[in-house]
Amino acid sequence: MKKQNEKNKYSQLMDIKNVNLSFGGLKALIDVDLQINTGEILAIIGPNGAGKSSMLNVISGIYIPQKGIVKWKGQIRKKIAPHNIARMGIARTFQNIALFRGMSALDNILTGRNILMKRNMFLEMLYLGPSKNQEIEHRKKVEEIIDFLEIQSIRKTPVSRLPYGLQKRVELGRALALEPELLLLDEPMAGMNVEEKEDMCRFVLDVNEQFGTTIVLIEHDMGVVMDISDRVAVLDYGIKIADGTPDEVRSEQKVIDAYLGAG
Amino acid sequence: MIYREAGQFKTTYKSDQAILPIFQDRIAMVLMLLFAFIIIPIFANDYWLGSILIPFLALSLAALGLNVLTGYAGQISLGSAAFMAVGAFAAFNLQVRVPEVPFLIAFLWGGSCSAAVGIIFGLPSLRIKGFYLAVATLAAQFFIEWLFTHFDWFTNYSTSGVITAPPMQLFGFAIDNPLNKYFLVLSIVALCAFGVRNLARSEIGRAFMAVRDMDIAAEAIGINLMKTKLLAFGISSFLCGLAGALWAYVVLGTVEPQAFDIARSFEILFMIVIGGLGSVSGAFLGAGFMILLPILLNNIGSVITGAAISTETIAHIEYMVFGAFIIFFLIVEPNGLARLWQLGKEKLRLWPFPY
Amino acid sequence: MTIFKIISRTIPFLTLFLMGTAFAAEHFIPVTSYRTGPYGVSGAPAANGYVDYLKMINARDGGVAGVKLAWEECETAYKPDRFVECYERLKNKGEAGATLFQPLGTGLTYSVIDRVAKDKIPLITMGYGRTDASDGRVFPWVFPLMVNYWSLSTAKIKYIASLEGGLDKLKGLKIANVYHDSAYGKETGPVLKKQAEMYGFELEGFPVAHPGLDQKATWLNVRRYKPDYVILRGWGVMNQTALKEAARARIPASKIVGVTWSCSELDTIPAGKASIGYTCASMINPGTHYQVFQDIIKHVHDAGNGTGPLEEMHNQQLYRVGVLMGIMTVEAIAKATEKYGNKPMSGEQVRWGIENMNLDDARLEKMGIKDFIPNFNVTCADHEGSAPVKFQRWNGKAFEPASDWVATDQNIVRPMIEASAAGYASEKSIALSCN
Amino acid sequence: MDFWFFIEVFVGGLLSGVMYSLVALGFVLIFKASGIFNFAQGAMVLFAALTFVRLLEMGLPVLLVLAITMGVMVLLAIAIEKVVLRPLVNQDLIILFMATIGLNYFIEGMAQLVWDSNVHVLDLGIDEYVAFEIGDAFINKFDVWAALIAGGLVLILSLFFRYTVIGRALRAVADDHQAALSVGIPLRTIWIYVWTTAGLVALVAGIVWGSKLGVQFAISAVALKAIPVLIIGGFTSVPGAIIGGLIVGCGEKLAEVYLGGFVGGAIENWFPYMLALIVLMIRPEGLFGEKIIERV
Repeated sequence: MKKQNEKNKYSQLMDIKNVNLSFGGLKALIDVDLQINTGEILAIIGPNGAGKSSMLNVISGIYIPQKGIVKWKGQIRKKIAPHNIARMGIARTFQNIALFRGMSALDNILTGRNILMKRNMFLEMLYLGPSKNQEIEHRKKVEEIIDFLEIQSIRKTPVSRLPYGLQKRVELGRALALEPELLLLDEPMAGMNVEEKEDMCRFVLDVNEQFGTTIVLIEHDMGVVMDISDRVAVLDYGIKIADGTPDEVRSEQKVIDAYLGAG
Repeated sequence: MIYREAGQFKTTYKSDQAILPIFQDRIAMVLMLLFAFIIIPIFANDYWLGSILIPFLALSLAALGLNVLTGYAGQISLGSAAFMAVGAFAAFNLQVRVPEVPFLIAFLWGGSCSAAVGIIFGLPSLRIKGFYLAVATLAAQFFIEWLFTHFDWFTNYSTSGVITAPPMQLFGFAIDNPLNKYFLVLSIVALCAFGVRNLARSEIGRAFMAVRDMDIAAEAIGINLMKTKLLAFGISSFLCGLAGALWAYVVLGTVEPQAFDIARSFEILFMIVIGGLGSVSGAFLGAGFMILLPILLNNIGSVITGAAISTETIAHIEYMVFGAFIIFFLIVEPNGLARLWQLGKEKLRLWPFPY
Repeated sequence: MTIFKIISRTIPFLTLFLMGTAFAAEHFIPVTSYRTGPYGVSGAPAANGYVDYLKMINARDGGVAGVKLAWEECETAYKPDRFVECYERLKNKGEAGATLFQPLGTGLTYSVIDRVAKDKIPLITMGYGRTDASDGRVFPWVFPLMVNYWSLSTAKIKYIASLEGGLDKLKGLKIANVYHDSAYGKETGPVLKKQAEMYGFELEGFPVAHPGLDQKATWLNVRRYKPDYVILRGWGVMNQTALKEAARARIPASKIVGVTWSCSELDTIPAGKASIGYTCASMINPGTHYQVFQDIIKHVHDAGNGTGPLEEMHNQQLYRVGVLMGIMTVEAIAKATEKYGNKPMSGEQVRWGIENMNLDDARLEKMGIKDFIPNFNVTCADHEGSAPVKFQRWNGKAFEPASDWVATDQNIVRPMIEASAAGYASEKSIALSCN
Repeated sequence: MDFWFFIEVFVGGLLSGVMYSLVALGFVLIFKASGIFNFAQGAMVLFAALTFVRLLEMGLPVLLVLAITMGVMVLLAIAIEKVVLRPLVNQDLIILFMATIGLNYFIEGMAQLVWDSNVHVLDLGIDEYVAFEIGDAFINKFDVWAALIAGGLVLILSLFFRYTVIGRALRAVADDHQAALSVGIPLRTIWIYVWTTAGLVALVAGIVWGSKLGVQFAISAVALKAIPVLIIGGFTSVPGAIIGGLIVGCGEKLAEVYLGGFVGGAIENWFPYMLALIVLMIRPEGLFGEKIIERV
């Protein structure tokens, strides 16, 4: 998993040029430019309805902008089927937890490995040879993630029984299982108490360091954002009003207005 | 004390990934198989084998099939009986047209045809969800029933539209009495159950459950919804088709399209829900419930008919009791008998020191 | 929880049933019926008639030849699998095993044809069942007594001819065959076609989708066809709906001829005045003025242990058909005892009884059913006996005879049966034989 | 002739379509308010009709009978809420659906146990065999009556939903359970109301179908005719049930008469479902159903 740093030979993982996105009449994004540099932690902030989630969906490729281009590793990205996004190396977590409620924490994370597995129906039915081996070998990988996220104790518990914070952690684990180059976190700390947030921050930073994963996150908690992110982009009513290091952004007048305006 | 995993440390992931990680469960399974394969054949009479156990197993297989689709992959189907019909008639026709074909091949052929049909009628599932999807399968149900009643070719032009299964030969060994019929069905069903169980705990199974639980997230981690759903339809219909072939060949020996009517489809759906969605044992428990209870009630009925109560009254009371039982079980344990069994085990695990 | 009370009360019986009971010296008669489900309406009166007759025989004659009749009822819900279960459960009961089965359903019959041959238990299927089983050389254990589907069909055409004034008058007639779209409904197709060719009338089939709750489309089609006569081959709720829709399509009921299973008050009464003048074929003569019914009233209902309400006897054709079933069962046993002595009869012995039944007028007189059914007799080769058919007309209150006993046309039917049976024989490699 | 014949088929289709709508309405009510697909609706139709006709046979005046039967249906609704729904409150919908299956068996058994399983004639005093003649087409009077009844029922229901407190409450629940609760509408009473309404609709359907087929077990099968109607109309729309019914009725009759011949007829059982399927492929939530929105 460490090897990833070498894989990322592009300084810019993603380059988004004056993207426009609108639903019917409603303009969600207006002429937004955004670069995602390899290995950084980029936070996208902004008041409610600023178009943060839309931006995330543009990045992940679920939404195709009406105007503008999205470059992934230097090439212009065409329309892709949702299930191929992950194969491109982009993983994500969801704002309101989207775990597989019927399964244990372990299985949730294992499912994340599915795209890395070979499908052979008959061998799987007999649980033989390659199929069996791949199960075991991927289980090893998953255990690494479990150790990394410190959730050994809840391996076998059905996720629906887990507390909120842990569910978020499992979901992160599932995303990590994909070994992504780009990890999108949609409000990873929403509704967490202080120490849960601290844990989560730690994990985000560790992921970034240990696996060299590039991370884009949406977050409301300014404190968190300013602490962990290398770069912050601020959206307001679909327009990018600021982009820079936390300190630069903090001092940006537009940003202050936007936030004061918002509440 | 008897049922404890304490002290059984899994030293390898291999052992932890085993089909039955807990020692006692393995023992129980072995005992159950022994019971099914040895004890029952020794003690059960032809009545029990022929008219209770064999139908029970055949329908369990159908329920297992539906459970793959509905329980694991979360796609509701009301066409299981139709897929059974396809299996039965396909197997029959193959043997009629090409008599040399051994019946096991015919069974597989039946299953495969059923799988193909299932995939076709599964296509709408890519766009339609939930109860709305049930309609697609209902369409299959009525259309296929109509097809087989209506076009004599399928019944090989038998005047009455009833097909009679040709005798079964396995390596020149005739399968004609309840006992070896029982062995045949039991082996097939056990094999399928084993296959489904493995499938459920490996990559495909997880893909199914992911689609069932949260299809958006499943897509986000790279699971192809279309392929997965269609695969589920295929496997499920295959098992249903196989069950249909068994029903025609082994259970009744003769079958008419009406034997696979909408009522049967519902019956199978009820089995898995009462037994437990998304569990192999659930299919068996549910089938047991749906098949044995009415017969049991009828036996009880026929015994107390002698008393003042009229046969007709009894017949209606049977209906009511049956319905009441379903509701009762749902209230006691909404997740089905299988879950009830699990809870029992958890209790047992703590026993005798619950705290 | 009364349910549990019932259960607990019956556990001992149940264990008995599982262990297998000790039997008294009785003729054991399994009564398989369907009282629930969409067809329960028809199943219940038939079963009641059957059981009432058996009760009457026990009460009046103390059983057959001094040996009491014992029976057990089993609910089939008109489903083959349930019937097979009943069959397997009951076939070995009684000191000598089951005497004979009457499945009361065609699909049900098929599901046990191989089994009865193995278990040596005769199967009586009156007015339904497997048609080509009339060939006793191939189906020694199956008895489609009196009339099978095909024979009945020939009688129907004869009846229509008689209305028109002779078989030659059939030429150029248009006959619509409105049938239940199922195995049962389609069965008379071939024989009707053959007759159409023979007599030169025009024939058109109109299937009705099961269960036939709404048949507007079908009858509009029939109306467009402008038939001179309509053959109604329905079952269950389809019949009365058909009669109503026919009336709406301005097709007079007098032009509609039904089959045995479209020939009950259940079909005519709900259709109200739409069914007045409707005629249908039946194995029996209408009315309850025959001795046998008086006896049932006297010995069963007056004694207060009638199975169903007494009115059924008068306003349920199917009750009377049920009595007919009882009559055949008992007569078969009686005949068998003549040969094998006064002890519980086994299936094998009863089979001989059926094959040697000789229902001549004297015998019918003695049984108190003179003219209730025609006289006919079965032979080893002919398991049907091809009894003539009575056509009944619904006058708005009751069925009344619409014809004399109309003979069936075996010249048409018999060859078809033998051909079909021969096919089965070769398929199952059965040697034709008459022991 | 053939033009008029077409008219007759067409109108006949519309009219029998309305008959299906009558049954479909019962499903819609319950699904709209609680998201439950009530499998027992057919049984409820049977039970209501049997109760009605048997009381009538006892020689009671019609209105009294009607009142009593309504009362019975209310009691049934209350019983169902107490015994079945309450213990299963906030379970998955699939579980509640299953409960209604159990309910179905129970009611079917009960209906025939309390009353009986014979066929009962139910005469509404409408002569079934009088028809208005338009050109060469017969439009049956009875069917027109049935249509009028159904139409009236829909009108009443929509008014009920729009203008009465209970009606608004039901709508509120339909839109959002939490919201409904927060404005102080107890879910339980709501359920009782819903099931009562469904019960009364079942009664009307039972009376109309009963007088058409005679009251007997088989009328519980009309439920199957209602399902494609629901699909096309959408599970949650009262007018949808009617439109759906018309489409299904028309479609199947025209198909049977004009296409049936080519494939050997009796296609009425599956054709509506194929029709529904086509509709679904175009609009997965049915013509009038609420759009299924999925947020990422």
